Amino acid sequence: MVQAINNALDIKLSEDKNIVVYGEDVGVAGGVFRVTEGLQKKYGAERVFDSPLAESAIVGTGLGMALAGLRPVVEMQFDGFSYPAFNQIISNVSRMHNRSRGKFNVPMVIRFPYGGGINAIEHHSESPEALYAHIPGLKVVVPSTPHDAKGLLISAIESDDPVIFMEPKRIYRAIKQEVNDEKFTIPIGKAKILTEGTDVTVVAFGAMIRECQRAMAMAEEAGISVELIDLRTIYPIDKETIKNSIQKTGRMVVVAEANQSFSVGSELIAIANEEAFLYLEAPPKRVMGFDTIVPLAQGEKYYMITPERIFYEIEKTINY
Amino acid sequence: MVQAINNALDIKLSEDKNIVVYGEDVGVAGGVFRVTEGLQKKYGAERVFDSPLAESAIVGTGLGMALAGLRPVVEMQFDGFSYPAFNQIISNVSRMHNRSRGKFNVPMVIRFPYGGGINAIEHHSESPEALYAHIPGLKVVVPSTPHDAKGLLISAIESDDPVIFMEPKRIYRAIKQEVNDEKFTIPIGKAKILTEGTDVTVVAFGAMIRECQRAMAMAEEAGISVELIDLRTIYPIDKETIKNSIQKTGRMVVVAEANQSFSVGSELIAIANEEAFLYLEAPPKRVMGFDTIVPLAQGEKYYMITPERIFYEIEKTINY
Amino acid sequence: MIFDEFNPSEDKILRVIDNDGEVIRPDLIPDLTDETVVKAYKTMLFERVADEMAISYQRQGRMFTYPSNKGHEAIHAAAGMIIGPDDWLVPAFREIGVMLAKGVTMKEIFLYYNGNEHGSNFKNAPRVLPVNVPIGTQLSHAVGIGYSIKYRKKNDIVFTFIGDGGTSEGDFSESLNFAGVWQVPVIFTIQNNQYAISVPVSTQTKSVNLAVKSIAFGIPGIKVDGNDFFAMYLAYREASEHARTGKGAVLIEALTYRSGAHTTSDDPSRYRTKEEEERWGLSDPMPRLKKFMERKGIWKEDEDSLRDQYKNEIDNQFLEAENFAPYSLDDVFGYMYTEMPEDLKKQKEEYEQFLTWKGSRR
Amino acid sequence: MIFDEFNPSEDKILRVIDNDGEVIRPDLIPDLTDETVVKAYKTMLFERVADEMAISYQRQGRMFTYPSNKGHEAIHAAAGMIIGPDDWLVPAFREIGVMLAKGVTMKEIFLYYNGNEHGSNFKNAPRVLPVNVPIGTQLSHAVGIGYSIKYRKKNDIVFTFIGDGGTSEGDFSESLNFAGVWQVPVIFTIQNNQYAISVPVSTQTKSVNLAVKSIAFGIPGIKVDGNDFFAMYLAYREASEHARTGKGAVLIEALTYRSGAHTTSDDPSRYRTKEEEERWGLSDPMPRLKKFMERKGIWKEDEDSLRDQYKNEIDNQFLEAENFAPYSLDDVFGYMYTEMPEDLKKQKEEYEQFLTWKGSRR
Ligand SMILES: Cc1ncc(C[n+]2csc(CCOP(=O)(O)OP(=O)(O)O)c2C)c(N)n1
Ligand SMILES: Cc1ncc(C[n+]2csc(CCOP(=O)(O)OP(=O)(O)O)c2C)c(N)n1
Ligand SMILES: [Mg+2]
Ligand SMILES: [Mg+2]
Repeated sequence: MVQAINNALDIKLSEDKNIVVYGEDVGVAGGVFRVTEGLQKKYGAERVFDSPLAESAIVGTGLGMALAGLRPVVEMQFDGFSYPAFNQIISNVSRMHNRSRGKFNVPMVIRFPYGGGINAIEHHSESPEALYAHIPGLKVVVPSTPHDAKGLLISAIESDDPVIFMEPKRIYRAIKQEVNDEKFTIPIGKAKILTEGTDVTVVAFGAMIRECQRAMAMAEEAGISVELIDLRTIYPIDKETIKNSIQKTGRMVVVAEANQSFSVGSELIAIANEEAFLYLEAPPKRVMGFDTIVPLAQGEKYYMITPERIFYEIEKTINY
Repeated sequence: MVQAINNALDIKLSEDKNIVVYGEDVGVAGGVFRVTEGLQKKYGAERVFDSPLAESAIVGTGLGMALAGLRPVVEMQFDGFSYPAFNQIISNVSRMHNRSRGKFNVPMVIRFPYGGGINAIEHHSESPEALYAHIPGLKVVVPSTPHDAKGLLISAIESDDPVIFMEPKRIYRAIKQEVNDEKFTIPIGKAKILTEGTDVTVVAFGAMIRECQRAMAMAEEAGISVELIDLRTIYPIDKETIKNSIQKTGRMVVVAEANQSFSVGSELIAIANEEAFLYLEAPPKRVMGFDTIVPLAQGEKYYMITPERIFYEIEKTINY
Repeated sequence: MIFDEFNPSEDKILRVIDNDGEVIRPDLIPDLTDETVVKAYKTMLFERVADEMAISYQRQGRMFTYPSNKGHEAIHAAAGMIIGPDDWLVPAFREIGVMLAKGVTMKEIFLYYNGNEHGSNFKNAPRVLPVNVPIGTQLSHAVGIGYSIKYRKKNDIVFTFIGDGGTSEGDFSESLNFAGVWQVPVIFTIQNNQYAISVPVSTQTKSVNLAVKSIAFGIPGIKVDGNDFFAMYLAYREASEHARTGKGAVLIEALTYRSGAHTTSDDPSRYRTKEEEERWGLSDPMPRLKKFMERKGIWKEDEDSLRDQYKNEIDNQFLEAENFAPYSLDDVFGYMYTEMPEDLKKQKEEYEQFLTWKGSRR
Repeated sequence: MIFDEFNPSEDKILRVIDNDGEVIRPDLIPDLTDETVVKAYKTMLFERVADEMAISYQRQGRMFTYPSNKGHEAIHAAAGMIIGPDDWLVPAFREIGVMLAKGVTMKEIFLYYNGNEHGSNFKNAPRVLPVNVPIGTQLSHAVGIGYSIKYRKKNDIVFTFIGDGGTSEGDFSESLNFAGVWQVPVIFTIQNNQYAISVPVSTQTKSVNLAVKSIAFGIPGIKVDGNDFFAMYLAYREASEHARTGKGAVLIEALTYRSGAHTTSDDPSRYRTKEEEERWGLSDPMPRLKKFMERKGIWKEDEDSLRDQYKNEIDNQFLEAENFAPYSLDDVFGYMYTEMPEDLKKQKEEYEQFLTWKGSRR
């Protein structure tokens, strides 16, 4: 996935002089996960560069650039370090278009690796998608495969609205996939049905897709037909796809790493009720992170969601 | 309500030397809403004081004080200006107890006025309860009456865990109520059934309670029996009370000002499903703010939730 | 460079005329034509009249909360004379004079304080950002714009403003630090009007002054008498030369006084004395420049009739704002994204349905 | 006061011995007994050995990512000698030596980097905060603690640390500014080790040095050779006197070099040269102090056997950390609040139920 993201940046940098890429360690070193490797060499230090260590200013300057016609792609080094920029994001980035009555667009991407499962210390395992999805004016995108990462990132960079682009760091290098070298895009705002099924709808995104697929293998053995939906975009959320699926299966299980309360899982249950109430045969279920801080490495075995746990909850939902 | 909050601070300041109260304009001027009026005079500028204009440091220093045995009550001047402190809140305030394995407590209150309806400019009408409720390690409290504001604030100050205390500025002076001058507390984590009813459960909090009560008058006329629940605490949310009520009425309408997606309303619908699925006779409904930025004064007539709109949705839920 | 002579470390202040309009540094008086000076005074007068009228509209209940600009006119007039048509303005919220200079209209300003976002869509001022309310956050926008200018090898510059209180915010330091490292053409002005609402600058910081904070970011800084039009003009002229020639950012502390209340909702008598207000009143930028012109015999206008003329003009602008198209539901939903997502369309439709409802069961 | 002589505006640096351990400012050499100096060296040696072992445990796959402290020992030893039992330590994450001086154990440090929060509950060091990861946010905690000390009229002080990169964060400036205004007993140390991961300090700021940033906050600042134990000791002694006697905060920039990688996950060869590393190697604080002692003839120990002794001790600590009680579900849920909310109890119960499940349908 790292390579696919790098390739997406490469394609856009070569195509559009207005694109600049910066953040902490993204220039000379090519990023702590090597996502921007080689890009400074190729495009020069005016277009791909290291900034001082200050997330609020990274995002705030990015907004300024966007207002002046550039298309910045900024990196927050980790999920937990997007928070110093939270005020800029919620107070300005998401609002400038509306505040100026459309006089200014904000074509800007804020990318960061997210999620747990890499034995990291505190603040390096966060899944803040609900925080950003709750903010009106943003788009929030999470890819689950190298292919999607590339297509969605290109769409994000081409979007005239600000996009929060969350990269599942756990599968940065774990999933091998041949990705077409050419330019292609994947639309923001559309979920993808990965597998069709009839008994239960499983909605997930990012690194959890892989875990869901493993759980599906178990479910299949148990004779349960799962429809697996990769949300791809958290906001604007694709209610249509979710609705159609639940109307077909009557059941939903949401799988996500984030703290479960006041989360994307909560929203999906609300959507299930609003869009498919009469079809529901069992309460939609969240298989999500506890409402605790993501534990340090030793505790992740409890916190991180396993295929077993997903299967267990699928089964419970089926047997409701 | 302003007076009741002032009184709560007064009582605690006089009772406990470890309490300090500070923030922007809270000292000499007594707060932009006069909530802290007279307290600096009474308790001195070491205990009630103006800080420099920097929310992150206000909260961060408060955390430091709490770790060293004080019990700070800090003010963010408005909802929208709590965001510069977001990183301190999510990364440290909410985590220090867990991070230190209970070695350090964080007895600290972060208060701010919230909500719309006062014809304010941008950033002065925000309802960020979902953002804070999603953060593990915090308690989030919202009073709806002067009496509750006093009792809940005293509990918040006495809590050994950090509390986000959101004050409905729209009714700071709108609701008149005699409040007992003595010290009393109201437990955090317990909702209150304001009116018992049988047809539909309405869950709300803060300034929306008054609007719900007005809607209830209409509902009564229409022969609908509403059970009105004041959440009082957003987290830890009182699932028991909600569950019991929905199991009785079979219907729920959530009323809140915040942007509706990924919100407290979403969570309440999830709770309704998890706790009372088989009792639900209609899809639980959110009557909440649009997923837009709260408009400037002229647009608030659309954005702010009226009793009519609440009644309209209650009726629709009843007729489902 | 003037920045070298007036070293903020030594707490020097750049001042050209005194409170009586007498020239105290003849070597520094900018060579402006008499007409230009008179014109500067008139723009200041216009701003002051506009400010008085805004307050009065607010008092009449025809406008919402408004933050007075009274006392800041010299800063604004000077900046307004230096800022070019292709330069950018990134305001805080107390720079009406500079906004007007860039082509923003009083109608737009009134519309904004009347509670309508259309007041921030400055039709004749493409390079002016909307008023920025979250203190300090605007400065990094200015730096980003500065970067884009540098990136494109243009020689436009960016003017941005902040208050004394705002210097305490982390965003202030981050932005100036970025500006130093990136060497971008941004002129930062601190309007040090002594107060952040009720909090005096002595509670904001223990640095000897605010200009000296520039040292922390490796950019030039200067403390200027912000009530002295000539001093401000000189500072801006030099700053602009510096920035326009690729030498990077500068920080100007303009020492002034917020003569009015923080906003129309504020009551300064709660936290400051009449004596203090009177003392600062002596250096009010307007009588000061007027006295200068009178000494020089170049002031020949009738201020009262000018005032009347401005009042008229401003009132027309206000009426236009008052008669602006009524706020519509589209105004709530229509500008959230460049294209409205399905979800918002649906929320809007549902609300429209509600609007057609007559209360069936009643 | 030493802070006056070494004015950071003039980019002076406090240095007492040179790289060869020769005294270059005899007037400034602190009057420490020979034993004390030897002891200081030994604590530095202990820290270095611990660091080497940590890296080797990590390489063996017995520990997770670890940030090396190599090169920072003189700063830590000096701070460790001045910090008193009732003083507070608010660390960033590269101050192991100071933590040890305050009573934190290597076992706890290993436990933390082994991925267990119990490693942050320092049993013998009540006034040491856990390692702070979000850069810069720890400084305001130190200021708040300083306020509480002042409020209670105690004369304890607070030591807090940040890196060169961290000075760019808004929290850095906000905190130092508050410290200036509140005049609290806090010693801020910037460990300027030249890099923030891969980013050199020249990309962080254009200020002439980092100590000079103190001017922006009205507190004394000094740039010190952080590889010179005596210079650091002197700076801390004066800073501590200053803070302890109610004169408020000070800022110390300790110039050093991160001799190792940023963490065990980092590869510095991607962004810096061998030559640079070798050049800085010449001022490594340990041979430097050793040479001083040898010149003076006060070094009589056998370093190899000391190393062995320390290795043994450290390995025992590591084994204790490795054999710490296995991480339990209670460790996930049990410390979120002072009392566990119902909701968390239920989440825990449900998970426990899942753990008992054997996969019924399979
Ligand atoms: C982040 C943030 N915190 C608080 C406020 C509320 N507020 C509005 S103006 C103001 C004082 C600003 O003082 P100063 O920077 O000196 O500017 P002035 O009003 O004097 O022009 C405050 C605290 C805000 N707008 N933004
Ligand atoms: C707010 C925040 N942003 C980014 C990071 C990731 N990060 C960890 S250490 C580091 C560099 C810190 O450099 P410096 O302050 O010089 O300290 P050093 O590591 O050199 O001791 C970065 C960027 C972080 N921990 N916190
Ligand atoms: Mg001010
Ligand atoms: Mg460093």
